Amino acid sequence: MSVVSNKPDKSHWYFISILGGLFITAKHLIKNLLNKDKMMTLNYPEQKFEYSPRFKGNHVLTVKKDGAIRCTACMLCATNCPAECIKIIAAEHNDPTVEKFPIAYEIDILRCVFCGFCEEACPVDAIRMGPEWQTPGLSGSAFTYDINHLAYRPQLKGGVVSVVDEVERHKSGI
Amino acid sequence: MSEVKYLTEFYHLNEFQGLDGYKKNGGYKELEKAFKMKPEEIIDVVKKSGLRGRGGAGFSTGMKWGFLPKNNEPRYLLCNADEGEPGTFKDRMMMEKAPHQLIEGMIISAYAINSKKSYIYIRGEYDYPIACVRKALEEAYSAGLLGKNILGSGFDHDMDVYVGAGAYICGEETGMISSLEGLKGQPKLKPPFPAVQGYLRKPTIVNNVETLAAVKYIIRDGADGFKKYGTEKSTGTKLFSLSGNVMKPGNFEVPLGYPLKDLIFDLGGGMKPGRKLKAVIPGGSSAPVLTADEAMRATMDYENLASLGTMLGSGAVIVIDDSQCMVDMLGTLTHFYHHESCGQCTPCREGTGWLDKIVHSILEGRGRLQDIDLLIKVADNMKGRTICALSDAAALPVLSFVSKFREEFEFFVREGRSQVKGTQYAQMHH
Amino acid sequence: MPKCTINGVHVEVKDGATIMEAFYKLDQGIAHYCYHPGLSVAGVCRLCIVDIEGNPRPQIACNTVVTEGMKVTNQSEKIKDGVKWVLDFHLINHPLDCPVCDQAGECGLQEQYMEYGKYNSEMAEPKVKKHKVVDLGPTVVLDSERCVLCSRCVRFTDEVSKTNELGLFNRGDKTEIGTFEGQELNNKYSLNTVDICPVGALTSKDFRFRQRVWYLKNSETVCTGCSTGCNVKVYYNKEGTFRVKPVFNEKVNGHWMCDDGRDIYKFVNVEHRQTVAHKITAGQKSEMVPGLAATEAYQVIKNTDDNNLAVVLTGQYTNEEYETALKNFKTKNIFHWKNKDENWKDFDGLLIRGDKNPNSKGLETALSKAGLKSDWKDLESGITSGKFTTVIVAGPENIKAYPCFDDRVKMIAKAENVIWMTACSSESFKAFHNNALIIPMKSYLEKAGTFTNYAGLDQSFKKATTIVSHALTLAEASFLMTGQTLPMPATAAVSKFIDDSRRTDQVMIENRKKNEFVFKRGNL
Amino acid sequence: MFQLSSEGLVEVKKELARYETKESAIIPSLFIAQKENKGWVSKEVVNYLSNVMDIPESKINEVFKFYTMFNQKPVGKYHVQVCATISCALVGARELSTHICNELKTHHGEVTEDGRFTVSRVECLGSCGTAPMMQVNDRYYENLTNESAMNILRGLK
Repeated sequence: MSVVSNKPDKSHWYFISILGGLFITAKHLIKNLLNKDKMMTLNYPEQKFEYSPRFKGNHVLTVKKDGAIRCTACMLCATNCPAECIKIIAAEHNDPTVEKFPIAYEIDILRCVFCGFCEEACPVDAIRMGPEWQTPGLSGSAFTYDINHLAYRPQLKGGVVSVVDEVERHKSGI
Repeated sequence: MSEVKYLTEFYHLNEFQGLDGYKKNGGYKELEKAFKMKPEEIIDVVKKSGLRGRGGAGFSTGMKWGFLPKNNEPRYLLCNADEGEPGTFKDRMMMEKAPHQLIEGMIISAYAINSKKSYIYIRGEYDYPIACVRKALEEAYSAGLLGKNILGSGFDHDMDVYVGAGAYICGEETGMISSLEGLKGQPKLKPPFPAVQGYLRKPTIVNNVETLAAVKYIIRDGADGFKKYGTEKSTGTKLFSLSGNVMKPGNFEVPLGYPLKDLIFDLGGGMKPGRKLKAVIPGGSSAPVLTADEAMRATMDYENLASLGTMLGSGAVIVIDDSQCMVDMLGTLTHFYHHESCGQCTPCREGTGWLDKIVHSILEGRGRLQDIDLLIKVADNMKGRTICALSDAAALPVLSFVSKFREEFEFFVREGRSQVKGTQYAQMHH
Repeated sequence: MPKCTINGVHVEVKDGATIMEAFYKLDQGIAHYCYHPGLSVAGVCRLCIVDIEGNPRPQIACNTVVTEGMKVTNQSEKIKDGVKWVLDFHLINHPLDCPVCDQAGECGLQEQYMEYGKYNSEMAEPKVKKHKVVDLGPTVVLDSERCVLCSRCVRFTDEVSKTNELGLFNRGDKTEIGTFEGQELNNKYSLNTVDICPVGALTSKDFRFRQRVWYLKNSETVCTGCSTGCNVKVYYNKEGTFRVKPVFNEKVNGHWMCDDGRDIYKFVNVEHRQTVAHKITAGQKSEMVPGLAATEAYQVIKNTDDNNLAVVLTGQYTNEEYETALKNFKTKNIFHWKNKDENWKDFDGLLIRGDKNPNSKGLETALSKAGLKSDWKDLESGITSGKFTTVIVAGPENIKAYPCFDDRVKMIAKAENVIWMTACSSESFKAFHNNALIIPMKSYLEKAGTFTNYAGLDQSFKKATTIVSHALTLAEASFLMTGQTLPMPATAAVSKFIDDSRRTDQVMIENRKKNEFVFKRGNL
Repeated sequence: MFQLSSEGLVEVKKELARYETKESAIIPSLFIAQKENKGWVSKEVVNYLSNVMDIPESKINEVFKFYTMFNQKPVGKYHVQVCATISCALVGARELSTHICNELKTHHGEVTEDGRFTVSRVECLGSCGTAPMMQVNDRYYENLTNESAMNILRGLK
């Protein structure tokens, strides 16, 4: 085994590059010291970046005006889901105008690829993808979101009301 | 030209209603005459006379009888007295004034087609006509004109009245058969036609009151005597029920081929003072409407009206004057067909409701301009798609009203009020 | 035998056959809701319109008799436009609640819409409101708004079940299907109305909302509910089996099956199954793998004289299994256990028979072929007298059909050694106090074989799915219990009526292929 | 529980024997029963007729709900039916029915407070030549004006 030593003469001039790097660092240091507002970094996790409301993060199940879950358990999201991470168990509702509703709705968020197909497939605006995404957990089970978490987690402040109004829809006969 | 009293010759006599009075004025003579003929001869004479069904379709009666299978199966004769076509009230008068005329015609017809049992299906609302016919039947039975061995001819025949319960569709022959069988009065699939498989799946002939009554006169005068009246293809006289905005509405018997103009302005006494003729529905509400110009040209026979794109139907002439809003009138018609659709075939069940809703949304000021074209499209696609003709009957008035009075519809859509009356629908009659 | 041309293809049909039957014979697509080959012709949906050469008006195929030389087409633009409009008439008052409708995925309206429709409806008026979620009886739920009033269900109760519960009430667009107030749709064949309903108006209470149909695979098999042996399709996926529907077989069941037969799938699901073998020694229970249990059984059987060994068979196993078992067990003491002796020969006139086993005839034939004849009383006396020290039982899968089950288990449990083979677990097995082995068996969906029905008709079926993977068939168990090794393959897989070319676990995607959205997704 | 009077029962039996099929007697029997049940057909009536006639309830119910002359709701002592189809509408039948409603202080299809009248607008009654007209129970009253119609109604006991 032979080692080829390659020491061109130019490699001795590395000191200039180091100085150049130090200069950029110093420039940003001074800039940040003088103008704290335009600083690029955040003190995560004390400080958090506000994402646009259109960011497709964790799922939200919307609710009707009366606070009940909008979802009709049609399973189109589960059918469309490429990661097969949605599990729904449907049941008969007492109110014949609602007819079908989910008694269990689970999303395995670790399998989710955040493609947004579930949102697109939903015919009744029952599932949306919200701006949250930093949702750490300590055990595997913490990442299987159940129906209560999806619809009524504290961050949602009582749930996101869907604009599609059931009563109006029924009035107009749709 | 004035009225021709052929069938209605003695209708002004009160005694004509009873058996004695009827016999005095030549009643039941033709029955005796018919019994001396062979059944085939009678069918032949009726065929030659060119008598066409007076109920609406105008199908040759003799030909209909000829469709009966040549076997000994029991067969039935049904008299269609379920007069439901809006504008028609001629059968009611015939049953009230001369029930025996109908019964005689029916016995002759039954003899011709060798039927042992016949029913007169009368609509349930006709309380008085039912009573008249029932009484006449009793008289006929006690005089030996019905029952076993009628007038010593060896021909047995039983006749009964069946009372309907309020359904326009039972005026359709297969609907009537269903109703008589104790089912909903929903028309049956054709084929098999009633002449082959009708009431209880036995051969059945269904004829209108006026048709059956006319048979008596064909026997009396022979085919040529009957053909004396009318045109070449539309023979005989016909009762026309004149109603709507005329001075003297009522039933008028005139020969076929009679000008519509004369019917309205001579016999009907013309329009109310200060009013002009706007439109005429010449053959019951199912017939396409004629404008005043067309009505002036029309003669009341099957061929001429067909050439004008409408039909003679049951002979109900509904006269509409220039104070009427055509959108409103179409609304009453679509409501009628929506109410009377039996609900069997999809295009009719859903289509009649749809038409009604569109017309009423126009009337209530919610109409859109494309709704007018939609009316035509929907009506067009209801035509000829169903078991019976009710779907066509609902579609034809819509097509003719919209195409002939389109500007009224467009005005209504644009302004939300009637062009003629100038008011909104809600203010028109509430 | 008139000949006619359907869309350019020549076909010869029976005298008096309708155009619809010619379409059926050629397997050509034609839209229809009210026509059903097992019912009378109503001719009300008006979807099956066809053009007949020389006839200016389109005619309905279901009521037009084929005449010699008739040229029929349903592919012309005129007809397609006509069908589109009739379909629109069906849809204008339809609630379009496909998301909550159980029929979605196998709905006639959806299929025809994809075929002829794909337009925006011009209906802008309020729809007709009718009753929703009407409880018709113990088995069926009605949604009148979805109903297209094809009257199939009404004709079914009139003509087939002859119970006349259903009727079409009111008229015009207010017409509704229903029972008379206070009456129930409650007959032994009521769920057939759900099958023949082309839309989601009638749904089965049992299946309602449990699965979307596109998650289910299906496989044809034979119903094990009674000795009629109806041909059925079971619908299943990895979560279990969910429903059973009849398959047309002119010789056996026609188009129908009974409601009891539709419940048969239930015992197959894992929650009712014996999943592991149990060994009970002096009241102590231990679990083991089925194969091991069978070899343990061999140790017992080896030490028993053939005279002291009794084998009890029920008519719930296949002919192939009986053959192998009778070959392997050398004893002459083989007993036939019937579900109920007294109404063994019952028949309700349509399908249901008193013999609640699919293969009693097959067992009888196998026993008489082997020259065996035995009386049940001998077994009882043999056990009480202590003659039979070891009893092997191939118990029923469908325990519900055996009202005597509990008593018989208690009776047999008196024997010194019991080897009980069963597909389903039961509370009755607590009766075992002496030495006993309970060996899990495969259910009828998990094996191939042949059943012989009451009339002696052999019907073969294929394996549909696997639920308890390590369970044994009777043939496999009999090999292991007699100290032999398993030959491969264990059971014959000859199929007589199921298309051999199709894999049993293949997903049926014919309908989904038509769905263009599936393809469009690839382009996103 | 609804029960027919003995005469009514005899009549129903007579109708049953009168026609070729038992079912044909459904309409006549419903008429008889409706008359005895204060002008309308209730669930009990259908039930009773089904037992008497030995025809499934659904068959009788189908017929009963199909025809308009059988009332599905209780009606007043006098059922005033005003025809509002085209010929009558042309000469003001709808105005007449509204007038009658206003005078009787009721609405279409409802029973008046004293239980005497029910006013309804119906489809063609076959009296187009003598329009406007109304049918009170079985009887036709024709060529009406607002005043003559009210006089007739007031004259009813």
